[in-house]
Amino acid sequence: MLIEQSAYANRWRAVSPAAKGGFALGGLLAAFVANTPTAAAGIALVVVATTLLGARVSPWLYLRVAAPATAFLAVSSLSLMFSISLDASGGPQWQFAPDAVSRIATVASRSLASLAALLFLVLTTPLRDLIVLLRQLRVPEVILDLMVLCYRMLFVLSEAMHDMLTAQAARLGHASARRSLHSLGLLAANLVVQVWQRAQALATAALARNGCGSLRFLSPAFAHARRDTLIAAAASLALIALAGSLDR
Amino acid sequence: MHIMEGFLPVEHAVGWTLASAPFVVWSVRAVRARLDEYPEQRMLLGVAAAFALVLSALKLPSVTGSCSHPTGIGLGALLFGPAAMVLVGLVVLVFQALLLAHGGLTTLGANVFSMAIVGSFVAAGVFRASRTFRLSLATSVFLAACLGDLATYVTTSVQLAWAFPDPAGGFVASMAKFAGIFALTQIPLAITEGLLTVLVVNALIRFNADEMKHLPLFLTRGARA
Amino acid sequence: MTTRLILEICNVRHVYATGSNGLAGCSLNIRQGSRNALLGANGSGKTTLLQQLNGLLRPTSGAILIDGAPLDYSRNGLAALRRRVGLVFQNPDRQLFSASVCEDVSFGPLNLGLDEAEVRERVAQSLAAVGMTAMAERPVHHLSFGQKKRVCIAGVLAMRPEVLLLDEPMAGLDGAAQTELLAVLDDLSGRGITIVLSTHDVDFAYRWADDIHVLAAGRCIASFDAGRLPEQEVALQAAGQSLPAVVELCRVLVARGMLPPTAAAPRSLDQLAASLADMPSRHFVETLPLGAAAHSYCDGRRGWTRRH
Amino acid sequence: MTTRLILEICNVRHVYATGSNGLAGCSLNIRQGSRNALLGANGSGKTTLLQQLNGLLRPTSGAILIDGAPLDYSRNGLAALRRRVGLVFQNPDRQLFSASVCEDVSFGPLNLGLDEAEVRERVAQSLAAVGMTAMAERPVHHLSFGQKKRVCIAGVLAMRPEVLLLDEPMAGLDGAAQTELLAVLDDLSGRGITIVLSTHDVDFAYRWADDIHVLAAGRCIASFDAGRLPEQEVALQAAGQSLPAVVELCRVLVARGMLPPTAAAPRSLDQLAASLADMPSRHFVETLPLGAAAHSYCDGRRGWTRRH
Repeated sequence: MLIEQSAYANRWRAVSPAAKGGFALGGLLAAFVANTPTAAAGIALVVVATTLLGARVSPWLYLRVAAPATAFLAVSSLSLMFSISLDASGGPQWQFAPDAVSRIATVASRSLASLAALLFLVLTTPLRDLIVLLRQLRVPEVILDLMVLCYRMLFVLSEAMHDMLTAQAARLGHASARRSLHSLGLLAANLVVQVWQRAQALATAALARNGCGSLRFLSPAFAHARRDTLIAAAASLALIALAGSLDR
Repeated sequence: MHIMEGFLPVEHAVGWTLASAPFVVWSVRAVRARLDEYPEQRMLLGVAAAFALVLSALKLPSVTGSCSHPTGIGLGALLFGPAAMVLVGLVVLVFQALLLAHGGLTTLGANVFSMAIVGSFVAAGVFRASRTFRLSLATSVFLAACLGDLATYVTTSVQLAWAFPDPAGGFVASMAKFAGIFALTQIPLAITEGLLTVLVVNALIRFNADEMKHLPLFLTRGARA
Repeated sequence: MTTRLILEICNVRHVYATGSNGLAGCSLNIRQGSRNALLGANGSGKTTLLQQLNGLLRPTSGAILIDGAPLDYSRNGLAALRRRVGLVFQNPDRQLFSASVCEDVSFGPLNLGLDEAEVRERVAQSLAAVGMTAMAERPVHHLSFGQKKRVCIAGVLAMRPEVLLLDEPMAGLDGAAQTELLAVLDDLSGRGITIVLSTHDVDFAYRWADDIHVLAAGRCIASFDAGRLPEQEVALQAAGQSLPAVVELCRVLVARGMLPPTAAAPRSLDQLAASLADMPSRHFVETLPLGAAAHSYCDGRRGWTRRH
Repeated sequence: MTTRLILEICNVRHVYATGSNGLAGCSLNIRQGSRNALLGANGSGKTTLLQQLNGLLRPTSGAILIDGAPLDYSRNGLAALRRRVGLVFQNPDRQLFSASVCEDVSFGPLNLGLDEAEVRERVAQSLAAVGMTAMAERPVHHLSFGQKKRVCIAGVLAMRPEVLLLDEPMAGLDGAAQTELLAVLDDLSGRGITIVLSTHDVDFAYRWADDIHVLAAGRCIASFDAGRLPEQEVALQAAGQSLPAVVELCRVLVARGMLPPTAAAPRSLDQLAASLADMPSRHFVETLPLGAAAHSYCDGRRGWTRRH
C-alpha cells in the first residue's frame, strides 16, 4: 500500500492531523470555488507542489497513486466527448459534443484539483491519525470502532490472503481460469471463517483487558497543533481566495 | 467502480450525500442496537469490514481477460444482513478513498448510495425473493450477488448521466454512454462475482454445517423463510 | 518468595459447548511471587486453564480461589479479577486491535477508568518494562512477531497485575527474541509479579520455573518444585514428555562417576558444561592407539584448544 | 546419496516491493537425495529462498538451476517446476483450504489435470505416507496442529515431487508431534526424495541434516556437511546461532578426558548419553565428605539406579 507507506514516511508525518485536514478541506473547497479550468488547474498545481515540495512525497510514488483515478477520468471524459442522438430513421447518431472541450476541461481540472487535495491528506497523514481527527469531529463511536478494527485487521487479513494465494499457487491452484475461480472461492470462504474466529478471539482478548463496550484509546499528542492548524487555516483561505481571483 | 474525487458537480455531491445520510443514520442505529444485545459483534463487524476491503483487492479471472475486483457487498449482505452492510460498506468506501485514493470524499455520498445502500438491499432483496420462489440456494446466491453488482453499476451510471446529461440526447443518451463504456468491465465482473459468491457459500456450507447453524447469518435466516 | 497461595484451582472441570478440550477435574496451586510452568502437550488443557484463571471461562464444576476467596463472576468481580490477573494470549495478531503500539497499551488502563495522566504514565512504564519505548508511536503492523508479543505483555502490565499469565510465550520466537523475552520475564518476576506460563518444552520449564505443573488430558497429574523434576519421570511420561536432556546426561555422568552426585543438579546444559569444566581431567588418549587420536573425528579437543 | 546437484542457487538477490527481508546474493547447492537444513534467525531469508526454489518468487538478479538448467518462469515451466519441487508452508491454516482432509490433498493433483482414478490413488498413497489414512474424511478444522501439518505434507506429496521444501516444519509442534513428523521425513528421505527444510534450531539441524546451509542477512554464509558443523563456530556466530549443546558438552568432556577424542562425534544428546554409558566408571564419592554424598541434591544416581 503505497499511500500507507508515504503517510508514515513523509516530512509532515508529525504535524497535527487537524492542520493537514484543514488544508485538504481548503483544497477541496477551492477546487469547487474555481469557476474556470485555469483556476482549478492552478489550485491543483499549488496543492501538488505543496505535497511534493513541502511534505517531500516522492513524485514517482505520487504518480503511481494517482494513476487509477486518472484512468477513471480518461474513460469518463471519453463519454463526455461524444454526443449521441437519434437520427431521422431512429438509429443512434454519434457526433462530437459541441461543448466537449470546455466541459471536459472544467470537469477534469476540478477533479484533478480535488484529487490533489485528497492525495495531500492521505499521503501525509496515516489513517490512524485521521481516525483521531474524526474522533475530534465527533463522528459516532460505532463508526470509529469499526474503522479502528478494520485498519488493524486489514493488514492481518491481507497477510493471510497473500499467504493463502501463495500456498495455492505452490500447488498450481491458478493453473487455469476455471481452477483459479474455484481456488479463489475456497480462499474467500476460508477468510469468512477467519472473520468469525478472529472476531471471537479479539472479543475475548478485549474482555481479558476489561474491554466490553466501545473501544477507547489514548490519543496521540501533536506538538504545535494550534500553531499548525492556524497556519493551515490561513493557507486554506489563501487557496480559496486564489481560486476566486483566478476566476476573473 | 467508484466515482473519483471531485468528479461530480457540487450540487450532485451534496445531493447524494443527503440522500445517503438517512440510510447511514438508520444503519448506525440498527448496529448500535445489535451491539447492545451482542457486544462481541463489534469485533465481528470490524473484521467484516477488513474482509470486504481485502476481498476487493482480489484479482478475479474475467471472461474478457481484463482483471476485475469483487465488491464483496453481495456476500457481505448475505452474511451480515443489509442493515449492518450499509455501515460496513461506508467504512470500506472511506478506507478505499483514504488508503487507495479509490473514490473520494466529495463523492463518498454518491458511492455509498450506489454500493453500500443499493448494492446491499438489492442483493438481500433478490435473495429473499429467489428463496420465496423456491429457487435453489446456489441460484439464489448467484442472482443476489450478480444483480447486487449490476444494480450498483446501473446506479453509478445513473448518477453520472444525471450529472452530465448529453447535450443532444439528454439523460437517456448519457446513461447509454456511461453504462456502455463501463459495461465492458462491470458486466463480466457481476457474473464472476456471482459465481465466486456461490463457490464461497458452497464451501462455507461444506466446511461445517453445524457451526454455520450457530452463526447469525442473514443467509440462513433467508433460507428458512 | 513466600508460600502464600495466590491462586488455588480446586477440581475444576470445563466442558466446551462442542464437548472438546476442556478440563477434567484439575487441581493445582500457585504460590505468590513464584514462576510457574504449566507443562503439557497440545490439547492437554493449558489454554483452558489460563482462561479460567482470568475469568474468561467459568468452571463447569469445581472452584478457583484467589487469595483464599472464590472468584466472583459478577461484572465488578470480573473487572477486579482481570486487574489483578492479566492474560497474554499466544497469537499477538488475535489480541492487538488498535493502530499503534501506544494506543493498544492504553486500552486496558482506560477500561479501568483511570485518568489520562495516569494512563500515559502507565503506558510509558509498561513499554519501558518490555523495552519497547522507542516503538511507542509505531503502527502495530510494522512490528516483528517478537515485538508484537512484547506489546501484548505491555498491554497487560499497564493494568498492574499481580499475576501474569502467558500462553506459550516462546512459541514462534527465534533464539534472540526468546532471550529478550526471558529477560523481560526475569525482570517482572524480580519485581514480585507471579508468573504462570504454559509450554510444551520440558527443557525450558526445568530451566526457568520454580514450580512445574504437569497437565495431561485436562488434569494436573503432578505439581512440584522444579528441582524435584528428575523424580517425576512417570508423570512426565504420562503427559507425553521425556526428562530434560540435562537430567538424562547428568544421570549418565553421575553413574559413570564423571560427576559427583553431590553437586547441585544443573538445570540447563550450559550449567552442566560449566560444572564439567570444573572437574579434574582424565587422559584417554594414552590408552588408545595413536593413529586413532590423530584422526580424531570428534574435533571437540581441537575446538576447545582453539578457544583457550 | 549421490553428489549430483539437483538445485543450484547462484548469487540470487531478491528485493521485495517494500525493500525488506530479501536475499542479498545467496549461493548454495542441493545434492540430490540429501537432507538439507537452512539454518538462520527469523528474517535471514529462509522463507524467501524456499519460495524462490518453488518459483513463487523470481530472483531480482542471479539464477536458480534445476538439474543444471535455469528455471523456466513461463506458465508451463512453472507448472512443471512445482510438480518437481513441492513446498510446505509454515502455517497449516494458511494452506489448508478445503472442507475435508481428502479433498485438500486432492487439490494439487486435480490442478495437474489428472483423471479421477489417478487422483484417488495419489491421495490414498500420500495420506498413507504421512500416517493420516484413518483421518481422510475428517473436516480439516477438527484436526490437531500436528495432524494439519502432516496433511499439508500429504497435499504436496500427492504431486509426486522430487524435492520437498518445508518451511520451519517443527515450529509449534509438541514433542510427540515432532517425533511423528520426523518419522515421516525419514521415510520420505529413505525413498530418495531430496528434503530442504528451514529451521532456527541448530540442535535439530545438527541431529537431522546431511548438509547444513547457514543463512544470515539474505546470504548463505556457510554450506557444509553437517558432520563438520563443530568447525563452523564463526559462521554460526555470524548467523546469531551458538554451537549445538551436544558439541559444547562433547568438547568439555573430551577436554576433561571423560570422553576419548577418537569417538565418532555424537550428533544428539541421546547419542552422547549412549556413548557416555559405554565409558568405564570413576568413583568420586570416595574423595568427597560422606555427608555431602548422603545429602545428594542431584538425584541423578537415584534416578539411574531406579531405572536399572
